[in-house]
Amino acid sequence: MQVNENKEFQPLIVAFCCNWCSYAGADLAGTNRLNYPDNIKIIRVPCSCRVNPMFILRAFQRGADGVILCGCHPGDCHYTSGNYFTRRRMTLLFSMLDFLGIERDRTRVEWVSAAEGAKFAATMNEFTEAVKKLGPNRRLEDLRCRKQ
Amino acid sequence: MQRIGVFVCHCGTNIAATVDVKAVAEALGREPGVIVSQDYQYMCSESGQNLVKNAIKEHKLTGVVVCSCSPRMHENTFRNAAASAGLNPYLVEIANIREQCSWIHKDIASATEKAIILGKAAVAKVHLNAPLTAGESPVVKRALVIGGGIAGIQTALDIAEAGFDVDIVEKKPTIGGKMAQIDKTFPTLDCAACILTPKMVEASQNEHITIHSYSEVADVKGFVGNFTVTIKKKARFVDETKCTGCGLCTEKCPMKKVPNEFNMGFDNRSAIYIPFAQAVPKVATIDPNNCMMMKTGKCGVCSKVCSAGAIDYKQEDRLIEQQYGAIVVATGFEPIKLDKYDEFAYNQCPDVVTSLELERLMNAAGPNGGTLLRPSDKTHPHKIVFVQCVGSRCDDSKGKPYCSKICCMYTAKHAMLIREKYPDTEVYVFYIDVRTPGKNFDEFYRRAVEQYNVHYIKGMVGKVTPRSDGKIDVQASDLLANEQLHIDADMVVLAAAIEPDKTARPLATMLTTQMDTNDFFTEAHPKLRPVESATAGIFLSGACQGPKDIPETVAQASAAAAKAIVLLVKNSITCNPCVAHSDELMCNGCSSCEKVCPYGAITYIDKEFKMPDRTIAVRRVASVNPAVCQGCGACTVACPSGAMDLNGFSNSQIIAEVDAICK
Amino acid sequence: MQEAMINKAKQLLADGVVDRVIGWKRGEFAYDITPAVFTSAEELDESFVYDDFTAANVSKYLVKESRKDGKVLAFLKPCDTYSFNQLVKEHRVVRENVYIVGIPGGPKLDAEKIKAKGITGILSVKNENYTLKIETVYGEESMPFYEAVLDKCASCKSKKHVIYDELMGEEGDVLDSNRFDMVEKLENMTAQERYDFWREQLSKCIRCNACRNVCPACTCEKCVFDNPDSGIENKAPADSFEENMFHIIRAFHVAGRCTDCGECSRVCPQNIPLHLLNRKFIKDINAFYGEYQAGEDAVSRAPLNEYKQNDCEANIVHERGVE
Amino acid sequence: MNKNLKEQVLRSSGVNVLKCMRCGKCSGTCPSYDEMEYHPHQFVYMVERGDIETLMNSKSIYKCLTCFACVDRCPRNVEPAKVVEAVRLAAIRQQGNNHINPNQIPGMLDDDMPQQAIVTAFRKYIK
Repeated sequence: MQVNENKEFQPLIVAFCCNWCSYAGADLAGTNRLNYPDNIKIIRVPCSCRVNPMFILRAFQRGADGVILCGCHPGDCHYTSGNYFTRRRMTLLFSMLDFLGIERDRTRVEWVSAAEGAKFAATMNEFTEAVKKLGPNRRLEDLRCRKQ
Repeated sequence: MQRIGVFVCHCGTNIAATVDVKAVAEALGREPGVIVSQDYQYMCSESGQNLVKNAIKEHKLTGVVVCSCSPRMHENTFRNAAASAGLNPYLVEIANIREQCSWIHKDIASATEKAIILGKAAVAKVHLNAPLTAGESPVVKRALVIGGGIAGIQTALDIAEAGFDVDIVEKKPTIGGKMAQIDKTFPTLDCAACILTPKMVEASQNEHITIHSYSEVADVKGFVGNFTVTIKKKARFVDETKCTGCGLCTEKCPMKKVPNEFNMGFDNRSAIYIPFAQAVPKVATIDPNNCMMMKTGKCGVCSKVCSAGAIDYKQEDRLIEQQYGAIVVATGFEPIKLDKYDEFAYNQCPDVVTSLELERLMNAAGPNGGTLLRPSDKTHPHKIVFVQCVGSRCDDSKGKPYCSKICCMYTAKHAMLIREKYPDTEVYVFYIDVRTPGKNFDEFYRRAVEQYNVHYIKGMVGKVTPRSDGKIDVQASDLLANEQLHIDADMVVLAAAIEPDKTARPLATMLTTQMDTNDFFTEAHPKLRPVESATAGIFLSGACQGPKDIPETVAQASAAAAKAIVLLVKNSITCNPCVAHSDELMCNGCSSCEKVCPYGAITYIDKEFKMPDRTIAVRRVASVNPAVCQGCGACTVACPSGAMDLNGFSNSQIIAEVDAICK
Repeated sequence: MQEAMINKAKQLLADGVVDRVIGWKRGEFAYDITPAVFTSAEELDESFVYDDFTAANVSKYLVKESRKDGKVLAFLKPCDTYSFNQLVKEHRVVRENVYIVGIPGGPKLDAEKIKAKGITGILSVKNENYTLKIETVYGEESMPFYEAVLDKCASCKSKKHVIYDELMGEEGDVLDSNRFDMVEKLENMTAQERYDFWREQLSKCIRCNACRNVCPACTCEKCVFDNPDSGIENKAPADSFEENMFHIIRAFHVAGRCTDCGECSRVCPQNIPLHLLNRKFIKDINAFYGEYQAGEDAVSRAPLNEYKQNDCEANIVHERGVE
Repeated sequence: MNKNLKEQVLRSSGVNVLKCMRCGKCSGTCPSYDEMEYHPHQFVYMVERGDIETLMNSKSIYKCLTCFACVDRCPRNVEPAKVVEAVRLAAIRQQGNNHINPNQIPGMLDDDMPQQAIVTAFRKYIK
């Protein structure tokens, strides 16, 4: 995304949502007409544990400025334990990205249930603001993918 | 070459008011591989679906993208439409431009731009979609019921009545469970034995039911429709097929000082015993820990008196293996141990008893032949104090956080029965709340108060002190009178909390089913699937799922039976095709995927591979059972080599979506 | 030690206990010691080497060797036994086909550190009372022994063998090492400083794949970076992203499985401290999920294949340390 | 109702009075029950309602033996004794003096007094 002097920086954010809770939560936000920025683009996955760190890096490579991963609340996973594995994997991955000096606010995990449309919208608003503050992703981008 | 059709829905004005649907259709029409791109008022309508179907036929489409509402709403609609037009249903993708676009954005330009991006992601994904076929797996027409209490018996009877074979596995020598120990049942006060024992007999005589008493489940393998269960038949040292249940051995057995579990230890039984008169199967069992013959090799009286020649001191535990299509868990409950409640003096004073013990003390078949006597001195108690919620509703380490649900009612029952039979006995009930939500339950409780003059006192007993004169000092608060009471009681009855049977947790591990922190089995959905576990083919019956009274248990038992029958009537079950699969050439056989699979769907086989140098190498590789896999994808990330992938949500598909979104 | 090991190997070969021996032999230079397989007493006498430069961990070679017919003798240093045990856990080696003789470990020497002192043309070294006597083509030189020790040995975590059939020499203990000091130092830098540090380091990467090829945890039949279908196939880094990605993914793939043997950094021709990435994961795992040492046993679950209901949330990363 | 006082009591006691399920077991178990105008369960409830001043002005706060029977037996882990203690502290802080003077204590001792009461008495003075 481009920073334009007279136009506010608009980050590109990829949101991975599990089919059973968070994707349904996003649907509920829609049903209730709860606004959140169009910067958010949702990718549906069966469970948050389907999200490979590779996908997150790929998103950053291709120009995403933030990646958020949403799943069922711990204990509520449709597949019983998927989000527990997600939690460990993402904790370690985010810690590693932080260790490499990548801004920690570019990544996030949130638990959003199918009933939490309001939380989904609020989370997305908040996350978009946080990423906006950071500006464009420069530390983990692939120069060849930078948009002109 | 892909031939993809894009269909953009207006959803009336739901989408069209905020998203320029024409522009979306036009933009997506320019995407590679898209040969037709249309918009329509209502895609999900009959004519909308026909539009899709006709386009599939006319343009020989290889993939369909519908830009419409959430896939959770109409994915199946469009998949079915595609299937009816001859396109594999899994070649359909939905771009959610309503819930996740038009409904949340106001600006037409940016909403349209986003809708196009979402559409492009779906097009990119559908390029990589593979036709999937739902597999089928056969169903073994036999059910296993674990637990032979009223829940297990009812479930087994119902399944048998539908014409399927059922096996009951019961760890005790007889079926009947806790209900067999109960005297009367609320709210009708009919005798438990009178309504239970006919069912026990019915179960034993039903040609479809096999009872494995004194047996345990040792191992469970397999999956819905095809479980292989190993049952351990514990040695009872009596040949079940020969024993007639005459009981002569139990009379002649010289070892008669064994505490009788059935009567809660209030009297004794012999080392060879039949738990109670109506036991099913009515077969004697030798308790090897107390049998002289087993311990010292000297005795053999039972063997001598048994005319059927059924005694076999050399009998050993036996393992039998059986296939089942469905498993119903009915492991029931136990009252909690009260060791941690010193204030109630349960371990100190024999006249402080639990409610289940009181059942036996009052039972006509109990130790006192139905006369209520104090266990300590066998005198008639004139003042009895009941304490509610002992260990229930606790937030501490001693008790359970839940309400045990049945105590309010059985205490009212006990109080009423005592007042009925012994009008000279005063009965006090200390309660926190009286919870009677059930048909005729509150009326029952009110009868105890109004008709039988049971003293219900709102407050809790703080301390129970046995006195040297044989009385028991009960110190309690009366919250409504705002005073502290001291009652000289003759007996104290504690309504101990109930907890799941100790065998439940190891069983849950074997069955790969979920449990909550209290060890109750978790239902697949608390409202809509209350008798199924989250693991397909495993159903829940009775108190193993949560505290329940008899009517509720029976209702759930029949519901679980119905669910099991629904499964058993099928010859085969259709599996979700969106399952994981492993690329054997890349698999390391490292077991990471197996460790994270919640369903035990992954096993390993040693497979021969022809190597480039023409040698043959044997490698351990993962193999996914598509009937068991539910498609979560946990294994795909655990796999370091990327050998494991998920149908419908493959690595390349998700990456294509990421790329399309980030373009 | 070398003599005793050759005798042990000869005897086991003669007794028919093993058919082959995996050990080391000398390359072109004195300090150039590489793993090698020996099948006869003559070969052993001729070229079997075990000296202060013998640092290479042979356990990874057993992935292939243990699948061949017959039994192979492997001499494993304490750190190597952890790697081997981890491979046993992951079913990557056939335990029955390996006869393990545990041998005392390092500290081993780093030829680069000797060269850095301006000492070249090394012919042989001798440790005399912790002074290193170095014979070179230009004459004898000396330097303090500990200044020439490999980094991975300087922060040795254990002198204990976790798996073996037979031990030579004394058994040691698990040590209190200072191995996380550098990770901690980096953690306490600002994000910009960390970024600059790693950019400087990782930009040196020439993707020779030495780290991957030597790593006993990297034994995939096919590496995702070599697989065109994986979505991240990458032969050589074109820019900073690809330099980062390779090392992040590689470290993540071995997270919870890396025994911290330090081979990756030892073999890196560009001297990138790659082991710090692995140690970061180990340190985090220890802090978040309890102490865990990969390879310590062959049964426990790897931390990433396990969970607790009350595990910390991912935002713990946001809450601690330096922004 | 004095909101600040309630907050002070809640904070200094560390007790969540909303956990109380009103079973009265604390009062059922209390050995000082008859001495007290307000009983342990009432302390919990009145603090919940914010009626702290009434409690502070009652002698009840000095009748609690701090024997912790209520704390031990409360099924909900509410810890009523800590509430009593907190109210008493609030009273002392406000008045700036003690219920009795430490010098008076030796004269008040008698053989029947439980040791616990003596220890407790000392706990009730600011150092």
